[in-house]
Amino acid sequence: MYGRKACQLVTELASGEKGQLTHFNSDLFEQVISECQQHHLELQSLIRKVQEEGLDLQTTKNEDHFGALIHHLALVRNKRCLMAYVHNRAETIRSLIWKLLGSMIPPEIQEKLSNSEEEYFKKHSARLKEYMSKLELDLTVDMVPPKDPYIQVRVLDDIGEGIVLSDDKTANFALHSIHFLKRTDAEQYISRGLMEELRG
Amino acid sequence: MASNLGGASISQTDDFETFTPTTDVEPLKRAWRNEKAAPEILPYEASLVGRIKEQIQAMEDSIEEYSRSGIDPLIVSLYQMDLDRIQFLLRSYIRSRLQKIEKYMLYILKSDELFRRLSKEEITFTDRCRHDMKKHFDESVLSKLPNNYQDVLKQSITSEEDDMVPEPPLDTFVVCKSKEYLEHIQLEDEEERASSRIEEPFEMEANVLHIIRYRPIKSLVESGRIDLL
Amino acid sequence: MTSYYDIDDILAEEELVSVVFQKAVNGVGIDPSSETDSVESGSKVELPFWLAQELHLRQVAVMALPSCFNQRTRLEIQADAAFVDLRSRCQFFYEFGCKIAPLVGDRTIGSWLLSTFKSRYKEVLTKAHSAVFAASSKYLALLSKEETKMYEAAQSSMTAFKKWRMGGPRFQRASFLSRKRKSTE
Amino acid sequence: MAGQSDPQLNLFSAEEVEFVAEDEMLEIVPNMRMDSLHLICGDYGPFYPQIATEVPLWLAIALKKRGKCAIRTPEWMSVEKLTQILEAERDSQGSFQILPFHYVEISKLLFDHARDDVPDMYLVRSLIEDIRDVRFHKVETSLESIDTRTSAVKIKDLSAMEVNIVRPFVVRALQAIYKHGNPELVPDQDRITNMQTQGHEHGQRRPLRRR
Repeated sequence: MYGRKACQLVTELASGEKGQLTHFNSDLFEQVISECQQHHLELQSLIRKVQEEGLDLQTTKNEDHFGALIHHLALVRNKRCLMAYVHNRAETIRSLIWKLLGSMIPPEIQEKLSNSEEEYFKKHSARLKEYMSKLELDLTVDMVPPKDPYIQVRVLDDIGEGIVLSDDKTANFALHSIHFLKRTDAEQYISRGLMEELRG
Repeated sequence: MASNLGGASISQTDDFETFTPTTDVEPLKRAWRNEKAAPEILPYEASLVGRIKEQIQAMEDSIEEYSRSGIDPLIVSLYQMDLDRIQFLLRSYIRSRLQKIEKYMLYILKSDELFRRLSKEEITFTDRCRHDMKKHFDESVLSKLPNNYQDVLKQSITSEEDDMVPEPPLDTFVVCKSKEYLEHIQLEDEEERASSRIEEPFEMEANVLHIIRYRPIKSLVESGRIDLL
Repeated sequence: MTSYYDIDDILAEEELVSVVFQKAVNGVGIDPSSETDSVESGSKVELPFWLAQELHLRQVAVMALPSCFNQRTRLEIQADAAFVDLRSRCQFFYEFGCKIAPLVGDRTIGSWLLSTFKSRYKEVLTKAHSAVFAASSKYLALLSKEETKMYEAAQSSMTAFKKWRMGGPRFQRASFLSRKRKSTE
Repeated sequence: MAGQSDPQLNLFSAEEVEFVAEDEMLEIVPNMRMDSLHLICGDYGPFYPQIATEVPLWLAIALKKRGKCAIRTPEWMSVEKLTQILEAERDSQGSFQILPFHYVEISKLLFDHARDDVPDMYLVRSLIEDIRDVRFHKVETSLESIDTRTSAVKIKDLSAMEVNIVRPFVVRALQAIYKHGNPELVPDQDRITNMQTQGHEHGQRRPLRRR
C-alpha cells in the first residue's frame, strides 16, 4: 500500500531498454488497481466517522480527516504511476508504429501488449494511414536522407555477359571490371560477395 | 502573421541580401529545421506545402516522360536525385509535426494558439488520436478507478487545474541564429520580471550562432526573424 | 504540471524522508512503530517524499532536511566535488534537491546544487567525449541519474558522429522483423 | 524508456546535417557537353567541357561518380591554409577560426568521392582531424565560462557538425544550470511564512510553484 507497489510498476518501466517494450505486467497492474479501491474504501469510512460525529466536513481537521487525506494522496499517487505506465508504453508503441507502418504487428511485439494496447496499436496505425492517404504522401519511407541511387562497384568473380538489369539494359561483368550500377541492381551481387562497393 | 516583436527592433544591416534562387526549397528546408528543433508545434506552412507538392508532381511526370523518350538514363537519375531530396524534406517535415501532435495532443487541443496552427487534416488526425488514446486510457486504467479519480485531465475532482496534461518544454535551449541584428530581447518571463530578477536585455548579432532558452525567442522564431538549427 | 508522466520525476518522489507529525492521524498504517493503525502527534516516521511533501505543506507533519543535503555531506562533497559518489547519497540528487529546497526553507540549497553541478559536469563531458572505450564503470557509478543521462547523451552523439564519419554501408536496415536487436536510427 | 523526461535531444542525425551540407555550392570542371538541368532546387549548367561552373555539392558528387567532371576543391582545403588555421586555432584560446559552416561534411564527402581532386589528400585529412580535435577541446573549456544562470550563450563560428555533436550535452547542462540556479529554489523569507499559516482544504492539492 501507500504507493510502494505502484512505484515498482514505474521502476520496471524505467529499467526497460530505451525504445523497447517489456511484457505488460498485468498482475502487478491489477494489484495496484485494487489498492486504489482499498484506499477509497478506507477514505470513505473515515469520512463517515466524521459525519456520524455530527462534525462539519469542510472545517473539521481531526485525526479522521487527516487519515482520509493520506488515503486520498496515496490514491492519487497510484493513479499517477498507473497512468505513467500506460502512457509511456503508448509512446513506445507509437514509435514502433512509425517503424512498422504497413506491416502487421510482429508476434514478438504482440505478445507483450495488453488487449487494450493491441487495440490501440491497430487503431493508431489506421489513423496514420488515413492521414497519409488523405495527403497522398507515404511517410513510411525516407527515414534517412536519400543518397545517389547509383553506386560504383568492382566485379570480384566472373559473373559473365549479357546480365539483364532493372532498366532492361544488359551488362558484361568481367572479373575486376568496374561499373556504375543502380544500388538495387548491385545489392544482390554484393551480398553474395560477387561484387564490392567502391568507396570514392 | 501580425505579431509584435516583444520590443525587439530591427536595425537595417547594409550587407546585401545573399542571392538565393527563388525556389521553394530553401523555405521548405527552413520550415523543416525549425519544426524539428522547436519544442512546440509551429504554424503549418500550408501554401508552401501546396506549391512543393505541385512541383513534385510535375517533376515525377517529366521524369517518366524523359525515361520513355530515351534521354540518357544518367541525366534522368540526376533529376530523380533532386526529386528524392525534396520528397525527403517534405516527408520529414510532416512526420515531425505528427510526432509532436502525438506527444502533446491533449495540450494542443486545450490551447487555441496551438490549435490554430494545425492543418485541416492535422485537426482531424488530432481529434481521432485523442479519441483513441482516451479510449485506451479508460479501458486500461481510468474506468477501473474510484469515481472522482477517473478524469484524464485532472488527478482528482479537487484538482484546481488540468494537472495531468504534459506541456511542451518551452524552457528547453535551442541553437539558433538571426538573419539581422536584433536588440532588446527580454530573456526573463513575466514572472521573473515581476520579482525583478532581470537579465540585461540581450542582443543578437546577425548570422552568429547562439544557444538560447526557447520561451523568450518564441515569437521571433514564429515571425521568421530567428532560424533554428 | 509539465512532468506528470515523467518517470524520473515519479521515481525521485519515492525517496524516503523523515517527518515529525504535528497532528494525530487515524486509520493509516504508515507508522511501523505504532501497534494501532494510527499515528500519534510527535512521532517520527520515514515517508516517501510524495506524501511527506503534501503533509508538510498542510502542516500535518514537518519534514527534516534529508541527510544528503545536511552540512556534513555538503562539506564532503565540496572537498572533492568532481569525484564524490553522489549516486549512493541520493540517486536523484539534483531533481530531489529542487523539490526539497522551497519546502524546508533552506536558502542555500539552490546555489549549492548549482555549484556542485558546475564542478562535475565538465568532467562528465571530457570523459564522455574522450573515452575511446566507455569510461570506467567505477566513474559512472559516482554519477547521479541526471549526470548519467548527460554522459549518455554526450557519448551517444559522439558515437553517432564516428559512425557517420567512418561511412560504411547505408543499405536499407534489415527489416524490423529480424531477430537481431535493431539499432535505433 | 522512450518516455524519459527530456525529449530526444539529438534532434538531427549526422546524416541529416550532411544532407543540409550537400546544398552548399562548389565549382566543378565538366569533361562533357550537357544541357542545363532545370531542377526543383534551381537551374544549373549548361555544361561545356573544361569550363568551370558552380553546382550544389550533391550534384557535383553525382557527376564526379559518373565520371562527368572534376571537382575544384575549395581554397580553404589546401595544406597551406589548413596549417595556418590549425596554428590559429591552437593559439587563440577563446574564439574559433573562420571555417565554412559545413567544413566537416564537405571535406568528408570529397575524401570519399573525389579523392583524386584533392591535392595531398592524406595531409589535408589529418589537418582537418587535428583542427576538429582542437576545436572540440575548446568547446569543452568554453563550457567552463557558463557559470552564471543564463538564458543565452553565444557560440561564435562553431561548425554545423560540431554544434550537432555537443548540442545534447550543452542543452542539458544549460537547462540544469538554469533550473538549479532558479531563484525560486531560494524562497525569500515572506513566502515561507505565508506557507506556514495557510490552512488547507481536505484533499486540495496546492500547486508548489505558480506555473
